[in-house]
Amino acid sequence: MALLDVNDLRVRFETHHGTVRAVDGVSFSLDAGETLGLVGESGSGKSVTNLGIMGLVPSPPGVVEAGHVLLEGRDLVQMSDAQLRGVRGNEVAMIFQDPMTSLNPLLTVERQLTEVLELHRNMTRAEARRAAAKGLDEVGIPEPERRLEQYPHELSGGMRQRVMIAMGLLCEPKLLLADEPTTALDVTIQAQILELMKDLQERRGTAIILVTHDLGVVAGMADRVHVMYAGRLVETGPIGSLFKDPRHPYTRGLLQSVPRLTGDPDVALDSIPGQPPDLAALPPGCSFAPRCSFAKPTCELDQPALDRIDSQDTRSSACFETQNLPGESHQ
Amino acid sequence: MPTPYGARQRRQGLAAVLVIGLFGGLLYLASGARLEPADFTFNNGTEVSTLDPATVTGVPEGRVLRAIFEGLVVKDPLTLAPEPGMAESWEVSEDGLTYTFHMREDARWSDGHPVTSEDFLYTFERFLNPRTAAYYAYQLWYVRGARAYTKEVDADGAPINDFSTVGIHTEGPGTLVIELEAPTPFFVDLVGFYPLFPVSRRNIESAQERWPDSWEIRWLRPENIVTNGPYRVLHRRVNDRIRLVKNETYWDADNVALGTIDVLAIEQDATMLNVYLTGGADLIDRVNTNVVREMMEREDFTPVPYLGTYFYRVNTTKPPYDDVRVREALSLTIPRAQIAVDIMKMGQVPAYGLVPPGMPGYTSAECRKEDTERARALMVEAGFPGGEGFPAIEIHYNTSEAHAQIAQVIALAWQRDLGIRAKLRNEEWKVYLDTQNTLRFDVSRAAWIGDYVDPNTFSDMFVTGGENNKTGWGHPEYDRLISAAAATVDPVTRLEQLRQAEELLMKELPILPIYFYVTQNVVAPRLGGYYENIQDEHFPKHWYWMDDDELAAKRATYTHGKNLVDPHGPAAGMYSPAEMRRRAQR
Amino acid sequence: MTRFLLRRLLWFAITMFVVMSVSFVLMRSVKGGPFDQDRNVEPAIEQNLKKKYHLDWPMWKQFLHYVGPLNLDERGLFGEGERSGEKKFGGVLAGDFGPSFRYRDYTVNDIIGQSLPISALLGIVAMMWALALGISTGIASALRRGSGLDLAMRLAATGGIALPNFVIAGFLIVCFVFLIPLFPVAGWGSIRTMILPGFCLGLVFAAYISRLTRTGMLEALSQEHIRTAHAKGLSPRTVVMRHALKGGLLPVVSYLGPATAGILTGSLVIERIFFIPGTGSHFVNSAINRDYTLAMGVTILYTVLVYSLNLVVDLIYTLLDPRISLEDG
Amino acid sequence: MKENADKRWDLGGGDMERLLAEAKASKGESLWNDSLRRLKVNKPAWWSLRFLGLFALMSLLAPLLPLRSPVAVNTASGAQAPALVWGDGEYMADVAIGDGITERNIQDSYWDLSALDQTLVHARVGIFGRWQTGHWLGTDHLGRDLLSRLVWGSRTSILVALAATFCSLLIGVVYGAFSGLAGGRVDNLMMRVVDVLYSIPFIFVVIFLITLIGDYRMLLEEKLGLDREKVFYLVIGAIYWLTMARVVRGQVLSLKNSEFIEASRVLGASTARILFQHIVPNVLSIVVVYLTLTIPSVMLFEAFLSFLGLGIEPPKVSWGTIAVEATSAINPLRLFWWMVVFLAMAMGSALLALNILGDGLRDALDPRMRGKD
Repeated sequence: MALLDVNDLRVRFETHHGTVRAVDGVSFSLDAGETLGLVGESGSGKSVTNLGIMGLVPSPPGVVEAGHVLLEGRDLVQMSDAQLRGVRGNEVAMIFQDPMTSLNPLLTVERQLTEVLELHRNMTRAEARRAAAKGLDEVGIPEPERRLEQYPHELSGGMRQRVMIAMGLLCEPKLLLADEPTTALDVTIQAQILELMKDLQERRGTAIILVTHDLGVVAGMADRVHVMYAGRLVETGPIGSLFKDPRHPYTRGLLQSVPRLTGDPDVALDSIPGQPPDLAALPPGCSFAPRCSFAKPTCELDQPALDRIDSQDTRSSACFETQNLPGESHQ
Repeated sequence: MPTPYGARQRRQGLAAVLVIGLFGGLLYLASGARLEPADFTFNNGTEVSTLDPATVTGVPEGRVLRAIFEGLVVKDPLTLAPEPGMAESWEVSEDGLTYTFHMREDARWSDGHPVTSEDFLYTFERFLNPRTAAYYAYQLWYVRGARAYTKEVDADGAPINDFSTVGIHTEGPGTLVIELEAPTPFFVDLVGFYPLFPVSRRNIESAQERWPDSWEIRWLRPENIVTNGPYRVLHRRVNDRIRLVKNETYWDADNVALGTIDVLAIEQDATMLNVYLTGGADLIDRVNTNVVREMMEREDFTPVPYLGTYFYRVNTTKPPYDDVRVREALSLTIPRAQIAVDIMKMGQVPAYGLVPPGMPGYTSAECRKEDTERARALMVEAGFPGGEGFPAIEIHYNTSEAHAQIAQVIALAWQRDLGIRAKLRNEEWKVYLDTQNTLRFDVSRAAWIGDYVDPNTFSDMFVTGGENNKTGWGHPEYDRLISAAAATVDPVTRLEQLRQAEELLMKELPILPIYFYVTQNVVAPRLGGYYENIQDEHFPKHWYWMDDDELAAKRATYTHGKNLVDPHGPAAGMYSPAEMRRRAQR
Repeated sequence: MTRFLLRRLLWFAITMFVVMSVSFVLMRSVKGGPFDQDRNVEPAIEQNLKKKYHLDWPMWKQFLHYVGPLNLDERGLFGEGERSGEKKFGGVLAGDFGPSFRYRDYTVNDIIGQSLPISALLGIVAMMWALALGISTGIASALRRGSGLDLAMRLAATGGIALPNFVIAGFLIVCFVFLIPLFPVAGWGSIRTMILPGFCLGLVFAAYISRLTRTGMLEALSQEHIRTAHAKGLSPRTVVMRHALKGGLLPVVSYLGPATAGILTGSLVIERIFFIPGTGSHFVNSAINRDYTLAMGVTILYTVLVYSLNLVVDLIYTLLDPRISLEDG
Repeated sequence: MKENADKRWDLGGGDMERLLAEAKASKGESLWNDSLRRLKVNKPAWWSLRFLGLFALMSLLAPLLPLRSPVAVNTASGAQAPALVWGDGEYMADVAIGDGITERNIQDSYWDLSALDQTLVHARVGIFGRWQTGHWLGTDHLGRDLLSRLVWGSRTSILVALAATFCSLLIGVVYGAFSGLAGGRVDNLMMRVVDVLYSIPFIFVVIFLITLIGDYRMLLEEKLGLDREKVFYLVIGAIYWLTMARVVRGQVLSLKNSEFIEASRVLGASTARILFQHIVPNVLSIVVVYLTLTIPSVMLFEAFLSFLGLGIEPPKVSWGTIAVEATSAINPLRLFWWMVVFLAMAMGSALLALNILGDGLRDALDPRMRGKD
């Protein structure tokens, strides 16, 4: 049994502009110790997917419409709030994008770390403090005892994200949801943090869902990649083959717009033309069709399903034209 | 969840202890020495300005001073006739100029020392001394040389004259002799007036030695002040209460019934009524006109005429009010009956003269009663037919709901009857006084309360240039009549002169009389020894609580058929030791 | 820290000087004097009175004399000082606010000393009411934003500011004194006498605190770290109490300084209606009575209160919000 | 949640300036529309707005309504309880000398009426003739009709509140904005001045100004046409601007250092442009909210001054003066409930509506709330 089974997850937001289908029937599964990269533009629904898994979709205006999120067979969507709280921070932890705002500025690092342990591990304050110091040490924070006394604003950005990671891992969760964990950091710090996450994952065997728009990050971390567009998965597959041979026009666009050290600096990067679609008024057909250079008139009529496209059952793509795309990308 | 008792908890604990401590400390400070309920509580309407008889300013101080001091004479609580006080007896010389007072031998200060004529000499010297700056110093100016002693000062404010130039001296500790400038028939009443109550020389001089910086305040502290009246001061708090206790060294202590009296300083009408109705006070000094209809039904509210007049001053220096026809037209259209009956509602009497009724031997001279036709005719004569061309008239008054109501009714009447535009202008008290003094008004609300039962206390106000004239009006004939009356010994002639003066005043109308006052006290029915009187003066010395029998007997005498109310006070009554003995013998 | 305090002190001194001189001039420029009465006294006597209290001096001299510590008065403020040359009136700088003109048996120091503890106690009772009522309704409103409960809470809170407190006090007196005799109608002393006036006085502040709490809590609850807290599996109660409340109450804390000064000094109406001998009534009465010294005394008291309370609030603020440091305040 | 607004990943190839301009345009244009829309969604606030509009209209058109004269006294009848008497044909009978309704009578029924009000009164006579309402809400102690006094009182109160608020707005915004923009020493000094003014007890200022006005009342009335009430409003406004100045200054200060201002400065926008494009709209929102808070507090302050006897001059009537009269109506001897209850209802509902509207406006205008809820 997979660690996590997400089945037809649908989340909509009721706004004044109308109903926004932020996540529209997403299904995937994840094994223990595996790292899944969830990539896509802003607004493609990847973060909401994460929140949906945790049951943290803000409500109102958010509504989890349908679907199941099975964690080791238990459906998180059906759980009571109390049961869900037992899972959150304990079996599933989450790391957010901006360590600046995701830590409570008014509480010491200690308090923010120990409360998880007090809650889920029934530790006393003193025990929790020792465990927290150990946790900080593990994520490579020097002088953990002193750091515990400090407030978030007294730490650097990288340090704060380490604290976040330490916080997430304190209860040794089975699954870590990382929502753009490195976006807000300097490039050098990014690398350190990613290194740290990889290291910890290897040691503890935690599964990770890594949400990012940075393909470079995914390339370094993930085992598999799911590409999201307009609330749907448009292509999935193992990292190597997907990067090598994207089978969805959108994935291709993404990959082509990434600057490369090996590229010719004088050649302009290809960007995907147009804007991400208005989620409140999606076209009836393929959501990407208006921006797609391969689009056929039929694309505007029907929505392509996410279909298996290889024999090993490792890759799938939601495109009518998958087979007609030119082969191996420019790599 | 078990957590070790950490530093944080200790800090919180400390904070809690601090907060509780602060709260408790404040509670202690605020409640001060918690007082037992007094035997009797009356409301004084405001905080007294001082307890120093020499520098008092008004009625509220008088109420307290009459409880703690006693002058040479006291007054009968019902008739207000002078009776022996600190002076056991007195003689007046044939010419009415020399008064000799014989001191009571058993009179004692609350510190046990005897009250002597020396104390009174000291008191009067201090009272007249310009350095003391007594408001009421002029009340003793009937005494030979007193006026000059107060008025003639050097650059430093010290008197130029020696006090020996003043006609007051002692003949031994038991006799005080006072010589007057002119015969003053009400002089004996005057020495019972509260500014002339004695102060203890010992008290003041020891304070001067002990607290040279602040003796003027120190000697008045409850713990320091020495008094000679039926009560002494136990406790004071600004804007709260003065607690009086029976003074056992008082010569007539045997006839004093109530052990403790509280004097409250409630200013808000609604509050004092509420306090009275819930038993927190047994006597309050006024009633809001809005509840008068209800109060008039009750046995505890029986207003009687009071020596005061409510009137409007007219600025006679300002045209068109310099025209007596205009002033008369205004007077003729004031709806006095409506004001007295519908607004004041306590039995106030519409006033057509300056001097209130109740002065023995004196009949007030009156102006014309309301007559709209005549008023309109006068306006035509004055050149303002139907109010045409008449400038808008401003009715000036100090801020108060009752004054505003009266002014509105008069303004409407003037508009309706004379066709002139009338506006209201209220001013805060001190500004109002300034406006009056500087004659920057058209018509201004005023009132005068008599200091003593004689028309003169009203009439001498309007002599040319008088301090309290404030109308710009003056008439040589009026001045002549007033000064002639002051020099006349024969009471009948004198009163006739005053009446002629009033007649002139009511012809000239620099003032427009509106109504005569009544007392407004609400008194617990069980209170005995208390009488409503024309000066609204009351004497705690005589107060006692009736027992049920006496209360029933009192109620049986009622002729007014008002509703009986909670009588307050103990059912068994509270009587003076002397009365208790008399009752025991019976 | 020291630098911060020193700078505060300097500003305080400057403010105090300006406030004092402006009030001094303003008050004495208003018409009418402390000794004016409806019956005028003899000009000679009035002259004596003015002389005694130095009201015949030019204003600058009066001011210098008032501020001290120069003793400009050979005789001393309290008359008849020829006997000795000792110091009579210290002036404000020596902590002596002089004698009151209206309550002539008291010095201003006496009056403030008597009434301030009462006002402080009343203020504390009112503040406790206000905080309890305001914070609880504010939080409830914020958590149930837009619901009927929110509306009801806001209705109740607004009731506190929608009606003049003398009207509310009248209602409460009829209800809780006459219809249901629970409390005494007026007076000061026992705890029972403090409930109604404290409640009336606190109501306005409760309404403001409720509003501030609601806004603050909404702001705090919209912070991202609240999502982190939820993601940790904390119960909504813990999230609110531990993570949102502290930040949500920061606006309330900064309001407490002016509010406390206001509650101590703004109790005039309540003091009149409930007959409480507090400081509040002196703020207005001293001006109306032209009691120059008392008016100056309460003005100085108010300025000191405002300044020190703001200082305390700033200090508390730094304790609550570690991001704020005094040096850049 | 946050994904809608920020971080477009094709910015690298896009035209930064074009985008900024676009964002700016959409922001400037939709600020009010957007807010209005959100206000409409907030049902209580929207209803409050309508209620207040109706209320304002009613008090503006008070002379047109067939009400009894608010000053006509009937001392003989005294306080009467509310009675459902439809009305009578006695309009202005209390003051009419002869038959017919003359110019004079119209004036005497009220006080100095403005030209507009006189027209309205004439119109009223045209429509309703001599008919006037019964004492639907009872009368006060002088027998004056309470309904009429409440309506006319709302006029004064609303006028006081609006005038004072406007005055505070004018001074406060200019002062605060200048202080905030100037920054540095100037800002520091200007705020210290505010501190000092805060510490001067308002009552001295009020008494001082009122006596000053008293001295020059003739001059003011004849030369400038300012009666005491108008000056009084200005006085209150002059007291209330302090808080406004602080609020505005704080907002300006935080805006000045915000990223989008910096961005447009980088893009070469002129100071004036920054001021009117960015700062003014953003400050306005907080000012509008503060206004809805100021109006109730001015009304209460007016009542407080009336309590002290420093307020509106009779026979003119305001809610404050009615409230003060009502205090003596609450007594255990006889409860003149109507004098308090209707006032409380009128005042309570109006101020409540203002508060709800204020809250609604704050929510609607708060830029951080955009794109949410």
